[in-house]
Amino acid sequence: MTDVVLSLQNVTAGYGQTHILRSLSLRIERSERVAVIGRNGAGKTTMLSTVMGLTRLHGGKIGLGGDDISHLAPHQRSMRGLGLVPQTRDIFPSLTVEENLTAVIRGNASLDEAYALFPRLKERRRNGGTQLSGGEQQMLAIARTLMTEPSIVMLDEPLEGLAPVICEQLMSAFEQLAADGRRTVILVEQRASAALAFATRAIVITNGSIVYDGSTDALKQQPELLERHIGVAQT
Amino acid sequence: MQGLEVRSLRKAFGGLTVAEGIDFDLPPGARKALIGPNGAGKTTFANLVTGKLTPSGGTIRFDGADLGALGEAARVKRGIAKTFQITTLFRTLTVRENIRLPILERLGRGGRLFGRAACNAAVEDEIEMLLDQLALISLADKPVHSLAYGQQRLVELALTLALKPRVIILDEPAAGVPSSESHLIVQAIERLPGDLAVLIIEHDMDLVFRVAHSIVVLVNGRILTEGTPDEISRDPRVRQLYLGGAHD
Amino acid sequence: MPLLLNIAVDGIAYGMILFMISVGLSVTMGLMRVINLAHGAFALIGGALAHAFTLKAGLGYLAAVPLAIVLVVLMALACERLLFRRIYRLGELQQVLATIGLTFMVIAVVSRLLGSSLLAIPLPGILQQSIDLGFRVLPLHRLLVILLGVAVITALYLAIERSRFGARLRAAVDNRNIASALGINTDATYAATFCLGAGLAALGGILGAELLPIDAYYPLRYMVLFLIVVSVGGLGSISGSFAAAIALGILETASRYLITDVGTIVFFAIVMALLAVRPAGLLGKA
Amino acid sequence: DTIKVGVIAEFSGPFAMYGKQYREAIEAYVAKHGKQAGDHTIEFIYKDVGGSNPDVAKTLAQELLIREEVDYLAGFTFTPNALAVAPLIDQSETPTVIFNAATSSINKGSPYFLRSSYTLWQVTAPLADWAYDQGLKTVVTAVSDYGPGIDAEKAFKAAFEKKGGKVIDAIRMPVATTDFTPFIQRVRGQSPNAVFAFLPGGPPTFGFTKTYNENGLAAAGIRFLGTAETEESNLQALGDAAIGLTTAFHYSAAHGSNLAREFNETLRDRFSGAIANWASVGAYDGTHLIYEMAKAAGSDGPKALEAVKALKWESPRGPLEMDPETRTVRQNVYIRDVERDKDSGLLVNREKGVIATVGDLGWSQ
Amino acid sequence: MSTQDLALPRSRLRSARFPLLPEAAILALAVSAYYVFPYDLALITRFLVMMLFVLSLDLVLGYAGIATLGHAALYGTGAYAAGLFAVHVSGNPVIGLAVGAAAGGLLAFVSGLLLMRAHGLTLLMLSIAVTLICQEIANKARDLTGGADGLRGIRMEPLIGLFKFDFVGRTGYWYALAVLCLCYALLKIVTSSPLGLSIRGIKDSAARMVAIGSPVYWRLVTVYTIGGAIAGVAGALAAQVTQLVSLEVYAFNLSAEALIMLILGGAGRLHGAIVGVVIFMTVHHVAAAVDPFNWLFIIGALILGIVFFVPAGILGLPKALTDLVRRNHDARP
Ligand SMILES: Nc1ncnc2c1ncn2[C@@H]1O[C@H](COP(=O)(O)OP(=O)(O)OP(=O)(O)O)[C@@H](O)[C@H]1O
Ligand SMILES: Nc1ncnc2c1ncn2[C@@H]1O[C@H](COP(=O)(O)OP(=O)(O)OP(=O)(O)O)[C@@H](O)[C@H]1O
Ligand SMILES: [Mg+2]
Ligand SMILES: [Mg+2]
Repeated sequence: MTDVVLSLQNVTAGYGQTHILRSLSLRIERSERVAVIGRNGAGKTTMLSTVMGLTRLHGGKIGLGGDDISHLAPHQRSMRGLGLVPQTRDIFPSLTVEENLTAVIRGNASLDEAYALFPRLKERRRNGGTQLSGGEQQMLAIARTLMTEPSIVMLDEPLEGLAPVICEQLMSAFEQLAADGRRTVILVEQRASAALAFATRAIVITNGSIVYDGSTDALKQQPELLERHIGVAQT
Repeated sequence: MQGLEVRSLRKAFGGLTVAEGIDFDLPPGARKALIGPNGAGKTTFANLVTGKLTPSGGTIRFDGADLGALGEAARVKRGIAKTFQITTLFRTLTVRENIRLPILERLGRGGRLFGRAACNAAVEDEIEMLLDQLALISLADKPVHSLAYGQQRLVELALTLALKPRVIILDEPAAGVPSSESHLIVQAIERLPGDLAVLIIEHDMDLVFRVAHSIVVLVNGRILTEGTPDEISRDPRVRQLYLGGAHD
Repeated sequence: MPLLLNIAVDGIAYGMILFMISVGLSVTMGLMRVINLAHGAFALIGGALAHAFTLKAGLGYLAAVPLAIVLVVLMALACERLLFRRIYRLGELQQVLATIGLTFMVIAVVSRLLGSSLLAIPLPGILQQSIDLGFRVLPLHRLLVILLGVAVITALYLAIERSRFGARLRAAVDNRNIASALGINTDATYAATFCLGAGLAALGGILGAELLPIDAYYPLRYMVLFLIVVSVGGLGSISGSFAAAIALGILETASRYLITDVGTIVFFAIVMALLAVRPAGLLGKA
Repeated sequence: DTIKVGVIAEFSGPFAMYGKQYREAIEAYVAKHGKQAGDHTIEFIYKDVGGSNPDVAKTLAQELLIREEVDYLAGFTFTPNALAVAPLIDQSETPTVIFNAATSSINKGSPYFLRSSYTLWQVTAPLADWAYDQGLKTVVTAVSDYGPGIDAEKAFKAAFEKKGGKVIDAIRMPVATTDFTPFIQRVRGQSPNAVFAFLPGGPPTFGFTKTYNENGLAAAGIRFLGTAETEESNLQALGDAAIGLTTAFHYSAAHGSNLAREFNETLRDRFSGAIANWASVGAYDGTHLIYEMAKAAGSDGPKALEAVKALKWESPRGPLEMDPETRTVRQNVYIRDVERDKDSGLLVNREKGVIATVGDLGWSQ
Repeated sequence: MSTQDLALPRSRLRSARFPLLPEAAILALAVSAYYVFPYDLALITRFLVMMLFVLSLDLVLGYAGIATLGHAALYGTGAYAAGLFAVHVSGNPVIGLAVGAAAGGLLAFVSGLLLMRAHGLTLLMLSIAVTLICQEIANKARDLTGGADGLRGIRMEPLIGLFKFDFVGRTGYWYALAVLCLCYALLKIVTSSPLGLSIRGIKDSAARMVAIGSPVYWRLVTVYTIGGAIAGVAGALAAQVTQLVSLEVYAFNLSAEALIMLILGGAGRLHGAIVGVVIFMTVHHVAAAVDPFNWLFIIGALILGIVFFVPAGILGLPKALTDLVRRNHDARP
């Protein structure tokens, strides 16, 4: 018996009347490191926001640790341990950096953790949320989600806009989080190289469907597959 | 010297200084990149050049003329344009209409009261060309708000290219664009007229190394160093502050 | 000198009444960012209930007023669940329309039930008296409004601008989806804040009734007045509304004392100038 | 045959009270005198203008005249509404009875206007005379800064100063005033014998009288003089603050005649909660005029006008007489004080004096 | 705030095939109204005037996104200008209209210089303040405007020397319809012109418009001035047809009702303004005639219903219906 923490069963979802995800099924186990890759507009963001409850579910079921959460509101899902770092960052503009963190903080999380991960944020903590630089906003978005102590962290292109050295630090921080079994990490990333270096399992989405689900290493061995689905050959 | 000349530029937000003594040249035909840690002041620098922010000190000249007194729109008319780090588009208009706007504006027709906006063959041809370049044809008649983020990034670039500027500042043009499509951006940049000055701000080093002939490193509002991609990637200070272990 | 003193005393007293009648709007519109033109409707319901309780049911003022406010809060809760929950998500213009529509319906119901003439809320004997300030008299009722106004602003400042609830509310207003994804129960936060706004509207309507008497058309008649206070104060800032109310109270009073003839024009010209210089209002966040 | 009367009034909006009162008064009249006027059956058609909306008033008049083919028009609370129909009634020769609008010059707009209410000069000038005779020698006027208010100010000042009194200050209060304290303080500072006030009904009157009271003007010996401020439909809402206010007006619901009592009773019997005030009596007497015109001339406008131009009759407000020149009724003006009635516990305008038959003193201004 | 998906590819196609279909239909209805309701010409003329007014608001608010609650200032100023012109200078209606347009445009230009720097609530407030100041000036200038009694003495000469303004309102009706058509055509041209596109751009993102070198502020002032001129024409038309101007032309209600009508029909498309006026005023007229005491309730309920069920305005109804049908269709497994 494996320890499935998140499962999607025939999930169909989209905006308004259009379906973006088509009957998508997926099971993710505890402390897995999963990379989700796919072309622009493939539906990666839509998948994460459907899991979080932000996109309308047209059909199918979403399970979290054995419970059906398909009909729960986003904040209830968050309370059960789901955490999302949105692609568009969505810093709360009328809150300062520190308020962005304290407004959502719960459990044993502390500001110090966030500031240890991103010292830059500490320097800027009295700034308004939108007075930050692009990269600082990205840091804040990540730190903010960590303040909710999620057991499953879903990161939507978290490396975007971050300096390479920070990316490295971040990835190793996430590796640690997953390694000690506290977190399951789902990473959506455009830079296939970075994503595949981090993850143990890869999922490739094309046109709202999963076309590859397996180990990262196997995918790395098959450049023609990568070429076909995301149009880039690993070099 | 012609082109963009920045001398001892300074900017402070309250007590926080984000630009200090910046001297910077961008002659016609230059392909420069501006890199640096998060919060170093890169976007701020771009905003000072485009006139979105007013400097606390120093001068910015373009082709010998001081830009100090000019507003944002006036600088665009002189030929200085930038893309937005955080996508800023006309969300309810279609992709085509989005691109039509800057072209009309560039031709000085934007304020015309008579004649249909969509009926000028030359303008429409130009739109078609841009759409084609950025592989946006199939999305041309969709309202922009229904596009995926990465697609919006391409439209973002298209809007600025449509202005046919003489100096173009690209603020993280590839952010959110998958590596599979970043070649579109590289190609678009390569296809720009040779006398156009390009300044690219980007954290994707692959892209930077492919496009830039010279790289300026900004740290804490000051220029740390400037050099060819080779020199920069070997510079130990840059590696420690910015690049980290990759890009050996 | 007595003139200046008069202006100060009357200006502050009037400003405090302005604050009390518009603070509820400052909560719903300023903090929640709903263009809530139905603010006056809740004030009207509060006033109409207080009127009915005191004059028709014979309750005392001190019993009738809290009862009326509680009823308004309950009504607001129902209204929030049924209507406003959907109104928040609409565009600004649709919000204008929906809340005006609601206001129309409230007006129609009140004028059907209670007629379109003034709905008096008689004050208890003590509050009808005046106290002697030495150089002039001041109605006791205004003193009460001043004290309550100070209490309200202090409580709100602590509860909203300085507390975690306030931060969560502002986060929810900035981006509901994301706030919710981060574990903030936005529905409950909104409902609580909305009810607070409606309760304050009722309180302000009743207390302000000595100057702005309640009648069925109250919400439309004074809509502009409420809007002026909130916009001059700046959206999102309760202390801004407070400052604006006092400033406007003094400004209007001064113009009445000093330049009666062109007072209105000068008053609005100054409001315009102020908004031109500070488009986000006195203390507004841009 | 049937004679149709179009009534243009407010049945919705903040002034819906007026329409309701006109209608009740008309129905009370019909209840007493029947639907027949001579050989004719009178039929009323009501149209809602919703307030001071001249373009709507004109549209409604057009509709009434063309489609409904009415023979008489009536109603009109606001001056612009009446003025807007002047060209129409001229062309169609339709006698039009104004139930309320009180600007003297309306009747100059068309010879077909008749007014069953009053004019501002008619009640204000007698008040000034009376005040002087009471020994009030100095007065401050405080009026709302709009047409009627300024008319009232002029009328009071002219009459009062002619007598030898002195208006020591004339305050014009902006229409949008909500806090009257500054004006009341200004009055107080000048210690006149009395303050003459003119305010539109509803909130301003409420605010002004409250403030007058709270700031102790009465105690300081400054009397309140007014006209319509204490009218019956808002009187109870003013509360104790109204007690002791003195006004001069042509109608009080507490008028002592049998006709007045009967009028009150009819109204109260037919409509629960109905309050008789000057608008009701204006409509009641206006209906009488229409009946008399119909009786005498059917639908012949000019002839009808001729028939009533010097009509005299007894109304619930006292004796009335049409003035052929001004086409406004000549009537008694009463000086009243507000008191709490011992029997009913309600506030009433108790008549203290009469100034006999006054015509429209504003006509020649 | 949420943005409605206004542009439907399919309706775009349809209107491409028959570019002026809605307009032709509306015009046919307007002309037939003359024959169907011969006794209500005065009423229909008021509809037409209101349509013109709401159209001007559509340009300003629906297209350019200038949220104003002070549009009555422009209407009222046009009305007083045309009225005073008729009283003191000449009763020529066409010149009167031009005077109204000039006055409305001038006020819009002057006040626009300040207003167009603001947005959101501040803009709403400023626009209301302008109206209140105009109203107070008109009230104060009693000798000129007649104050609360209204400006009287407006007498119109026959239209182009031929058609007398008659008792029944026939001339008034055709006159108003012609003016409306002309202004509509003008607006049609303006909204599809480059300026029209750029104001839609400004509505979407003023920041980006600046960044493509557009003089946003002056564009807005231009559009506001055009809107003001048309609102001025509407006011002038009202003054000429009613032959009386009262202070109510500056009423807050007028601005608010125009806004309601516009959103009711669907802001951002010209025929939306027309449809909104027809619906609101018809409901108002009928409800007020049937049950004046409760008409406000009916209007309120109508507004709420529209906002909730067809947020894009009445013209969004077909889409809302098809969506509903499709959703039901979807629901079946
Ligand atoms: N709000 C929206 N309304 C309508 N369609 C949308 C919306 N957001 C996204 N889409 C559409 O859904 C599809 C999937 O979008 P999604 O954002 O999930 O892609 P993605 O894989 O995250 O792409 P990217 O790598 O660019 O972020 C796209 O075709 C896009 O056009
Ligand atoms: N309006 C502002 N007020 C105060 N501080 C600001 C403001 N705008 C930017 N800053 C600060 O100035 C610094 C420089 O910001 P800038 O956006 O220029 O960084 P950047 O180099 O572009 O970084 P990134 O690579 O993350 O985009 C940041 O630390 C930011 O917090
Ligand atoms: Mg995405
Ligand atoms: Mg940046």
